[in-house]
Amino acid sequence: MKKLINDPLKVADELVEGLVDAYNGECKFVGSRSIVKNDIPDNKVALLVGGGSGHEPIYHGLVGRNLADGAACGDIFAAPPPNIVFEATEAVDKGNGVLYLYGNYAGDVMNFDLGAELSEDEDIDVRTVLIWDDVCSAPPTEKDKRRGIAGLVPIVKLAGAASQTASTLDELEAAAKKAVLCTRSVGVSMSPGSIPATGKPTFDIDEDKIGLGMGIHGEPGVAEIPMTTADELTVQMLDLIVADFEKDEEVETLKEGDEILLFVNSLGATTMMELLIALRKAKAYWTEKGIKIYDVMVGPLVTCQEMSGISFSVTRMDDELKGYWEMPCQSVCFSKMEGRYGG
Amino acid sequence: MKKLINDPLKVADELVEGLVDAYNGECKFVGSRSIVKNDIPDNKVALLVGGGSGHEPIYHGLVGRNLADGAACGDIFAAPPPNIVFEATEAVDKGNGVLYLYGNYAGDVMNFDLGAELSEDEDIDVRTVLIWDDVCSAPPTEKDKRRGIAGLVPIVKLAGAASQTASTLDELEAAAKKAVLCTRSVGVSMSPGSIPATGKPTFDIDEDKIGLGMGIHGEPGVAEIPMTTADELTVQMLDLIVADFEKDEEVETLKEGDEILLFVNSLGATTMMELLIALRKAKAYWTEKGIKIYDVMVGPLVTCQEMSGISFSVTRMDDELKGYWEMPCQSVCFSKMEGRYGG
Amino acid sequence: MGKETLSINETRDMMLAVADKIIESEPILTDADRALGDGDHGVGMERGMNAVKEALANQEFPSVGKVFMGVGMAMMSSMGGASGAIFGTLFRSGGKALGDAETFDGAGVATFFKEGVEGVMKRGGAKPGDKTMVDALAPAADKAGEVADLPVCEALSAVADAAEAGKEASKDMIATMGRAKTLGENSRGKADAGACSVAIIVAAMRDFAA
Amino acid sequence: MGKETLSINETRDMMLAVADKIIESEPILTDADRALGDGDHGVGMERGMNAVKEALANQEFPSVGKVFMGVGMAMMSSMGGASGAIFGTLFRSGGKALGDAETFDGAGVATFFKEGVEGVMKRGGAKPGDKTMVDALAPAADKAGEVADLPVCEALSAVADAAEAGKEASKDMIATMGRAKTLGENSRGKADAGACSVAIIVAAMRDFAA
Ligand SMILES: Nc1ncnc2c1ncn2[C@@H]1O[C@H](COP(=O)(O)OP(=O)(O)O)[C@@H](O)[C@H]1O
Ligand SMILES: Nc1ncnc2c1ncn2[C@@H]1O[C@H](COP(=O)(O)OP(=O)(O)O)[C@@H](O)[C@H]1O
Ligand SMILES: [Mg+2]
Ligand SMILES: [Mg+2]
Ligand SMILES: [Mg+2]
Ligand SMILES: [Mg+2]
Repeated sequence: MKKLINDPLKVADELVEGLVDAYNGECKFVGSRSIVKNDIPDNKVALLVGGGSGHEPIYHGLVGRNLADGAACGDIFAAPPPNIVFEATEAVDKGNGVLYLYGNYAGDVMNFDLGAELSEDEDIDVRTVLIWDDVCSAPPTEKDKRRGIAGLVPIVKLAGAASQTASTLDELEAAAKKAVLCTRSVGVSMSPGSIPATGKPTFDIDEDKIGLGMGIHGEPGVAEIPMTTADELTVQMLDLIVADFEKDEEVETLKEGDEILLFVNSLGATTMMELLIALRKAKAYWTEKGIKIYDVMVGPLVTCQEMSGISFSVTRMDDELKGYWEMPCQSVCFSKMEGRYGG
Repeated sequence: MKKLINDPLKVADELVEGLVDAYNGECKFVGSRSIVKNDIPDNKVALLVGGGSGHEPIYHGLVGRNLADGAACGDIFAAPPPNIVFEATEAVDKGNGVLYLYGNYAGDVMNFDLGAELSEDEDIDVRTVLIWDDVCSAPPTEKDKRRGIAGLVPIVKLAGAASQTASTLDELEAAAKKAVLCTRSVGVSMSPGSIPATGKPTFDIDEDKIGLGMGIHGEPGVAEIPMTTADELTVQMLDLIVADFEKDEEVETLKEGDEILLFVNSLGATTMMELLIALRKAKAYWTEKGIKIYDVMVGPLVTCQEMSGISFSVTRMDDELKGYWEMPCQSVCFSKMEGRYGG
Repeated sequence: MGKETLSINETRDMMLAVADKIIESEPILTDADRALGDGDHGVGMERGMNAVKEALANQEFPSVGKVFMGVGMAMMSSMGGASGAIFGTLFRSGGKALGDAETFDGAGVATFFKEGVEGVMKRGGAKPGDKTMVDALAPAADKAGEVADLPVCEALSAVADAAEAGKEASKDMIATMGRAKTLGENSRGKADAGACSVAIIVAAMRDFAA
Repeated sequence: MGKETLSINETRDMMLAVADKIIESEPILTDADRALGDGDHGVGMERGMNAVKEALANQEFPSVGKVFMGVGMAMMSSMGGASGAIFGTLFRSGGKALGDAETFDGAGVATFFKEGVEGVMKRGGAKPGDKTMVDALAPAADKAGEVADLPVCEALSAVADAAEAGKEASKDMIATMGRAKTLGENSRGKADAGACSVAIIVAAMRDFAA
């Protein structure tokens, strides 16, 4: 693996510096390794995201207009330490509290919780909503064991919009929880990414196998299946999402007439060509079920270096979420004009 | 290489179908393999892009709001045949002519020229502006031999905005020519992509070498250099851009106080992490020269399957181009809100 | 005994035989392009010739020229890329020059190749010596001019020899156009893929008329 | 003759010795985590302990507890990830429980490990048997409770043996937490990386006090 880097031990610091440069004055570097918007209005209920680096453009690429106010950035594939969470919290807080919205990984939960304790010591009101969209990581009765994967992009987009109008932390928390509850993802992986510091692959998988339901670092899913066609795999993956809405007693089954936001993500090496071919099948799949695609996102937004793999995320939309969606937004991760495609 | 596809000989058709699905009603599939917007206003001066498939999200991902009106899509890495160019031309023409804006490759020029002949036979007014931003493919005195690489994204963005207000084909042609003249790129590659139909790599390069100035399919550049750091490589690449502005008698030398649009592109496998690290150095480079970064684009927009490599594109901005830039736009390739970062 | 002239339908059947021959030769063309180019010339020509078969089979044409123009159109629109334009132009330009002739004779062979190579050079800008299909096509056209008075079978036989010789001569050239120019001096020693196609096409025409 | 109690500065120097020992053991920890995890535990602990050295060297502390809390804070903020939080919590919780004591004795050892392991289990949710560092830490804490009346040198010696035995026992366990749970039955046979760290830390404490 030829990587264009300088010092393998400094990649996380340097990439966050570069990210701040990409924002060209709209964001600043804060504390040890956080990125925070410059123009957060007084009294805004703040939205903070974060997690390990190396998955660019997430998580820190989700800071932006009508998106997150800041991000606490960890080292490669490692949760940000509590002081970084605290420094980011202090910087985004405008007196009306801070919502932490991040993927459910043990390391992240421990460090964000510690960061929350430090922040509360400074009288900052902090609330946490965990993202656990990966339906293959635990059954619907054990959602607290589920991982956060690509669904965090639409969820943060929706919460970012909600944070523009929310007048209390309670309100923003409720909106974010709704976005989480309505979003489900399934991912697969076909080959590993590598850790810049060691150059070593993050996991092993046979040349002719696909890890169905595998997480974004190679965590196990529901099965290892033989390499197959884009169309067959798409159906298998979407069936798992449909089944989860069915089995989960907290949400209604997906049914004819429902509207969904569809996100097709690449884990890195899987090309846009492949995403679009899979998207084509997904469109046919939902159309056949009478489920309407409200809007579409596609691209390599949640990655793990040069890992190959794809995920589908589905968010069931209602009027509240549609309102959040239609707001324009702008970031290195995801930008859009007002409205939606075909709308 | 595990690729998520169905039939290797149908990837181009299927991916354009998927692209149309991604636009969710905003665009339609036209003729043999074109994508065209549904709502092109009567009398709009139309903008048509196109080229070989396999470089997703370009070229066809540049169709969208305030961007191109349509794209003629070739097979993988092959120019679209004349009938596809003609079908796209007929579909985007609203009675006020069509500007062809595409990368300067022999196959594309031949086929678009043939398509133009077919279109003119049907009394459609067609004009062509070639994109030749790759400064490493020929000296400034032989620009007609230069290739089009990643610079085509900002160029099409600017021309797409210009096409919203242009009242004649002449006007749009002039704006596009200006965008081309102001845009220069340098790319490198470190490892090849593969052709889906054969699974074969598109070129060979030593494990410890970088192809400096290499084109997006592996066409030769100015030198093969040893693998180096992101910072050193960034300086070498930007020096080539600066030198080109200097040597080219058609444009002024880049000087203190100038404002540039900076685009850092990945050819596919090179990660956002690496792009951001290089961007960090690029920002320092331009700042030291007193050249102001007007706005920034970063991401894998001009790719060649899982090829690894990076390119920098620089567009010198003036008031006219700034006006075009600040317009919002929306497509699978590149979206933005009104304005600019830090603006 | 070879044919004096070809009728419209015979011309069509000749091109169907050419198509089969090219399809059969796909591995040869693939290997040639893999050595010097990107390896897709074989599948490209195969796709083009399958389209030719679809466009020609059981079709009636008003003139010999229209048969060739149909071949050109089918190749151009199914192949795409540089070679679709180049080979499409060869057959379209050559066919167009034949006007509404209802037979294909030695003079027709001369006209077809002369206008064909001119169209190709105008379209693609390649000159003889650039190591492209022009290096098989140009000598073929020159020879066709010399043998315009012969029966079509004899004319095509002479032209096929010239194309074959041109293809062989391309081995010694250094590529200056297209992908192979990457290789510079290393492109020497192997024949150009498009020149191989031209030699195979003309040989199949000769075999049909013989 | 081993030490009866440790002063604040001796406690600080003991932790500097621990830091050196962990840095020296980086390859062992890397190998352990490579076998069962993602291979970064060695460099993570090394980074943490370098931060500890920076935080402690030539510093004066008002209490023994503050020394340990400084260690915890340095690890927590430099390491990140699960293990930064876990090891940081061990030293912060253990140190906090020592109040403003100015010497570290057998009772202090007992308090430190008891509160330390409780903090870790509360923070990370791991129980003994999950094949984590808790499997070295919990037996260490139990033993520390039993030997609270002994001089610090003897107490730490007994606790180090217990940590070592706990680490060894972790070899037979199946991972249920963290990355290694991927391996299921295959995680048997190797010791947990974090448990190795605990054993090394306590052994270095013993060696200093001896
Ligand atoms: N400008 C040109 N003029 C004449 N022939 C050309 C030209 N460019 C390419 N060719 C021919 O096309 C052949 C390559 O065809 P093919 O492999 O199908 O297309 P590509 O080069 O796009 O992969 C070359 O071997 C050469 O004979
Ligand atoms: N929830 C937890 N409770 C206790 N110890 C844990 C927990 N999670 C991880 N560990 C410990 O951390 C060690 C791994 O540390 P390290 O490799 O540095 O972190 P990571 O697992 O994030 O790569 C494991 O060997 C285990 O002992
Ligand atoms: Mg070729
Ligand atoms: Mg080709
Ligand atoms: Mg580890
Ligand atoms: Mg780790």
